Amino acid sequence: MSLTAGPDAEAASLQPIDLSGVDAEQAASWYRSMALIREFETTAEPLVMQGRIPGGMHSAVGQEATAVGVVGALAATDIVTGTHRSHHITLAKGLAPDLIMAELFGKATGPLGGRGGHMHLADLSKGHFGSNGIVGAGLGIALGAALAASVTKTGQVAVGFIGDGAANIGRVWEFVNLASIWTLPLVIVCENNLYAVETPFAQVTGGGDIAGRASGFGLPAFKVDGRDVAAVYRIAAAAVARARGGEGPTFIEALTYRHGGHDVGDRETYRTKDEVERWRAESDPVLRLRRSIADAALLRPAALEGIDAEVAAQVAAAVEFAESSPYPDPATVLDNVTGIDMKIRGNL
Amino acid sequence: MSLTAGPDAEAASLQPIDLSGVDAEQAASWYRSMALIREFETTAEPLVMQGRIPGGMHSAVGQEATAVGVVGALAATDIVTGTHRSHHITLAKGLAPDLIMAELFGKATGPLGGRGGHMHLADLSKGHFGSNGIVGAGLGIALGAALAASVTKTGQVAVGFIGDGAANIGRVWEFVNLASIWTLPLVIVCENNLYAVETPFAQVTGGGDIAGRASGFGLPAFKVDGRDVAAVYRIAAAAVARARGGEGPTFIEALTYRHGGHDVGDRETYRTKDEVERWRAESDPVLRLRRSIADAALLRPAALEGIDAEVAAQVAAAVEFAESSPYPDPATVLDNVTGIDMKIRGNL
Amino acid sequence: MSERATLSQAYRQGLAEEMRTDPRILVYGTDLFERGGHWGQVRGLGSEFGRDRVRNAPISEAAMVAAGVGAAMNGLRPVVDLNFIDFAFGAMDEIINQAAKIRFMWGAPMPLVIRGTNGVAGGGAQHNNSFESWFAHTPGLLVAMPSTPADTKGLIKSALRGEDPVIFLMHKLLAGLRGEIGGAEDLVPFGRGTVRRPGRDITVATYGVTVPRSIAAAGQLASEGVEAEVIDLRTIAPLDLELVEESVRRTRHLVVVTESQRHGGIGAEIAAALSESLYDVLDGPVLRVGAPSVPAPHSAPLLARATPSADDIARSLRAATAARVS
Amino acid sequence: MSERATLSQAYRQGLAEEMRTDPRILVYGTDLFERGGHWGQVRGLGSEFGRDRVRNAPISEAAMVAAGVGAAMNGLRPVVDLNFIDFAFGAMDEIINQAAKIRFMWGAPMPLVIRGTNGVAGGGAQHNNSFESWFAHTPGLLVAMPSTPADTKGLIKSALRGEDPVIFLMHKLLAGLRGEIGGAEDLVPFGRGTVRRPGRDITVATYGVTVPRSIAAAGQLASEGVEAEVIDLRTIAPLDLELVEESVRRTRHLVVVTESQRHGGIGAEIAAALSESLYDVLDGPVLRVGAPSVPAPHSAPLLARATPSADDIARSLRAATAARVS
Ligand SMILES: Cc1ncc(C[n+]2csc(CCOP(=O)(O)OP(=O)(O)O)c2C)c(N)n1
Ligand SMILES: Cc1ncc(C[n+]2csc(CCOP(=O)(O)OP(=O)(O)O)c2C)c(N)n1
Ligand SMILES: [Mg+2]
Ligand SMILES: [Mg+2]
Repeated sequence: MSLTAGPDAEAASLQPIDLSGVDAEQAASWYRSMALIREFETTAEPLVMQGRIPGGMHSAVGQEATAVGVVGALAATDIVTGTHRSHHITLAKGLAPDLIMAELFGKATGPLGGRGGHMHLADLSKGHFGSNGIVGAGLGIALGAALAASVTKTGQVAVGFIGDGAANIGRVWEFVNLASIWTLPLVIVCENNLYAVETPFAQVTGGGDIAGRASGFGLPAFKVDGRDVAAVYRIAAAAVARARGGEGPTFIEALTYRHGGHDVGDRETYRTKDEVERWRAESDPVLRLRRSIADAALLRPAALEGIDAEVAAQVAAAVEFAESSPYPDPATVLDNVTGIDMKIRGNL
Repeated sequence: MSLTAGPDAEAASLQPIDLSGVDAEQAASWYRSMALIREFETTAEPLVMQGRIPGGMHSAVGQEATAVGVVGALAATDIVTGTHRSHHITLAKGLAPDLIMAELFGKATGPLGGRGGHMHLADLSKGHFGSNGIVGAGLGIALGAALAASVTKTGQVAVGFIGDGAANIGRVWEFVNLASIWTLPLVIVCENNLYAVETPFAQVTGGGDIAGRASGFGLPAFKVDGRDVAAVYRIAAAAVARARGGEGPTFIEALTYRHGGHDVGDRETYRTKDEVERWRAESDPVLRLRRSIADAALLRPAALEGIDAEVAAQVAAAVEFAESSPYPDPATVLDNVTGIDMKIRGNL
Repeated sequence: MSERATLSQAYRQGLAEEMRTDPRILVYGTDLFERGGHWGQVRGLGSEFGRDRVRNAPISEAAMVAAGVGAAMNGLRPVVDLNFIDFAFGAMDEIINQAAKIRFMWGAPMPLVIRGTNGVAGGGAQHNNSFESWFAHTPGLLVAMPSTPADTKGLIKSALRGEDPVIFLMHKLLAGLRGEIGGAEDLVPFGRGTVRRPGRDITVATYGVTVPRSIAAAGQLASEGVEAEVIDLRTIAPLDLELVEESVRRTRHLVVVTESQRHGGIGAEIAAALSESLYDVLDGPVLRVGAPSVPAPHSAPLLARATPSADDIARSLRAATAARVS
Repeated sequence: MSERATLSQAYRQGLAEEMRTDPRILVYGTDLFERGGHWGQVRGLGSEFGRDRVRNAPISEAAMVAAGVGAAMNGLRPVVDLNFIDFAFGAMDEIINQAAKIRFMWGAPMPLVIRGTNGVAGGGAQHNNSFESWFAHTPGLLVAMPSTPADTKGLIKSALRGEDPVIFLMHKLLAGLRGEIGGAEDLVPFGRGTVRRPGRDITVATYGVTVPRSIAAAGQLASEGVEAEVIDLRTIAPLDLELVEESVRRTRHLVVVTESQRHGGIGAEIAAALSESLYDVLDGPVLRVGAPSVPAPHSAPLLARATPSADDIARSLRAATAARVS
């Protein structure tokens, strides 16, 4: 991570964020969480390129603030679900970087023993009900978690993350409608990063307004600057309070941008370098928070640098842990497909 | 049909419709078409109860005006698709009542030789691309027909009918979105008859505004009194002109009401007799048109009675035709599943 | 066993009994609360358990199943009633990519029941699919296909006490069939078939609506001096091949009967597995009876031709015994 | 045959040639126009044929397939490119209840191609389904599973000249495989398999990614003195059982190999059909090799264990020949 690489030319254009009402502890916690995500992603990507992590990866660099802002508004017992691009949510929800890294490597020490991998991270005990390889599907699981919370009155809130591409998956609107009419404690967060793989949002999304679509389903729908962690936090906190209060779901469209390609190896011919640079320069969410913390003197430079060093060490240790962990025993692949014996013959 | 059964008490409450600009020929054509639908449905229903028509039936009594108004705005080469409740659309599109009746009976003389039946009527040569047993699915076919019309520049317009229940099928919004972004010559007509089987529209439809939902997908969306054939015709004609002019799809929500149960045999415990009677008395679409024609002196009473007699004779002949037609040869069931031989063994 | 009930009533009773003792169970689908579903399969449960646990859903099959998946992960035992399993085509990702895989991927139990009618009756091609074989081929799913009221009750109870996603398939033509049903603790385990009719000469392995048809066919053969043993598999995932093998070791002949399309269905698995495991025992090839590979037509005579009947089964039994015994 | 190409290139060339001569063909899917699809399978077609005939679609699998169905009914020959066939779960009603049944119900041709990758590679459980057997069990669908560039080109051309809905399944691990391809009129018919490797001792019937693995296994056996004949079925609907029978009449032994889950798959149909038709010819039971009934795991060693390898096939060939020849 090059956050501490000295004065840079783009700094001038960086938009400050409003940290009023944010105390040092909160600021530090957000920054640590976002810096950890940035470090994790930038470390893992080359490992995918090198083939040390198999199966590809979708980096969340640029989208740290949505995860940290939203999950920051949740209790530990609340539930999140993600998409194919969910390392940020996973780390924000408190899954340990070394365990996630081991899972990416396909090692036995991953929370799923290597069965899940990058696109199917989960830890139900931590309220992480899965990232999901199928566009839109995670939201359906969050819907169900919210249904259970509502019926059994656990007081939990569920958050389902989707991307802008999911706005064109019909089932997503079924999920939104069901949450709406059943008044479920669900918060839908749409990370609109302007692209679905190579396809610009505006080219395929009739009306061009996802929150607008959502409001047609009878629930409050808002847009927020998804690269401003404080703004995301505030609107998420309001939505979470509403859900917890039994008033039903809220739809939040968070405008954001991914700094890297759709997945590792993407040649990014569909957008200009300029476009990417402008977004970075103006609204890199990690830099914006860091700068605004410094400007507001919430933390001292040394404290910020300390966090940078700590997350760097943490991620380095995670790689170390993952590399040195054993692979699962191949024979175990037959285990735990169902709770009862399926009496299948001829399994290799 | 008891349209000519003399003065009735409800007549006073019947809302007139605006027939300005409608000439006698047009009025007669609408009336004939709507009276035929009414007669067909009221004749077929008891045949289902008696088991002479197998497989159930969803009557369109009360919804005649949507079919006749919309299809009246189409050219013969234009395309329609329907739902499980589509006899009205099928008759309006010019399929002969005797052939449809034979199809309901499962006879070889039906347009599908008895393979389709009540829920799967179609005649591609007449631009009828199928009623459909799956809620929402017909609209998808209309979407595709519109795509073909657009690509090959045939000048055709496609109309997909759906019910209010289909507003909660996610795929419907995929269809609407694709038509919107591809600017296809599609008209979506949602017959909102306030119920999906027993379920009141408002209970399951977040926001309670289907046209409102539609407008979130970037296309013009309108509501119309679906029991006023002239109003339906006018808005459909505008939408069809727009589509044919290459300006893209339009969504029309037509407010209507089914006079009978969801299907033959429905005990209708979910709504009061009063509610049904009020709708009939105020806005029976056939009576409204008949009365308004008479009031405007567009046709003489004898002419209207003549039409009544003709459609009655036509439907009686249709039953006669269906009853006396042969069943298909059972062995033919194996034919024409695919264009090539599938080499399946052991077909009974 | 002393009470008598239809299949629909047996299902309802099994579900109601479990709902009384397990507050985690809820059921939802279109037109359930007042109407009790298309087959009356949950009639009366609305008033007993209230709107929280018996819910009317919009026509949103994907959302229903997805909500079931998430709710199961968060502590409930949802029963998603699709009325017709044909509508599961609209929820296939939720069933196959989510429900069936979550235990494997994430180690979590998935106590989710998806109920619907499967198989052929009137109404035409789109409401009369037979795709039990799809689910049986999918790792992670259990599939129940009861043919009697007792099994219906016993299997739904097992499903509701288990940890796995269950596709619970009932047959439109059996909904009104009456028979004895068991008590509150008479569970029928998944993966255990039963002999419906003992016989020494040939084995029939079947399930669901073709069980009574196979018994009728066996009756025809009895009058010709051939005693067929009819096995009702009851669940097709798991599949009780041991029971079939035990029988075929005695009869040395096997006919596999499915209502669904014969080609490429689960009947082929049974035939292939037994042809292999009992290669030295069988006195003739395993024969299969099933529907031809056509969609369900509307017209009655076409439909009859497209559906395996007792006569079709009897014909196959005769072929299997005649050709080889001599 | 002289030109060489990868499977992806062969597909593209076949499609492009047909698009040049038949203006009714169009292709759409996510990220097709510029990127040319996930496997480059339509790269360059955008600039050649323009945005009307090569379309980027939203992530709306149901709408894509539905539009294909309606467009086919109205005179086009659409190719819906789902990239991964796994996403067909979101369009299953459109495929099964609509596309597959329309000719039967309404008498209309349905020249619709749905292309995607099927089978297992990296990426975990949800992108690596093997469900060709579902489609093969469905009346009304054709299913292509080419293993060579020549067949890929020849089969897509046949698909585009036919009248039927075709599920065109390519394998992620074969996308880059090189081989000779045929010319503009070298069509490969549906329902005709081919012998990839002749042999006198045992027959292997397979398709898709397990064709090269079976050939490798046959190589192992050859060094042990056993000559296996490897048949590539090329399409599994229709299924060329005659070719397999002709071979087994000579070899008297059969192993059926599928990459997909062995249990309840199309391999069972082949085994069941041949166990019946060649009961008197076979010198031993038909054996089957296929994946165990588990979803695809992420971790490499688990994945290897869950996927049939050349070694697994060789082991089965040895078992089939050793046990019975003596
Ligand atoms: C149902 C489905 N269709 C297609 C895909 C392939 N796919 C994976 S990610 C992706 C783009 C998703 O875009 P978006 O929702 O905007 O999320 P982002 O990648 O921008 O985070 C696509 C098309 C999929 N995973 N699931
Ligand atoms: C996908 C699907 N789910 C459920 C059904 C069962 N079903 C048939 S008609 C119907 C109600 C449809 O209501 P609506 O769309 O309002 O049409 P209406 O019957 O009022 O004309 C339902 C639920 C179906 N046919 N298809
Ligand atoms: Mg995006
Ligand atoms: Mg309705």
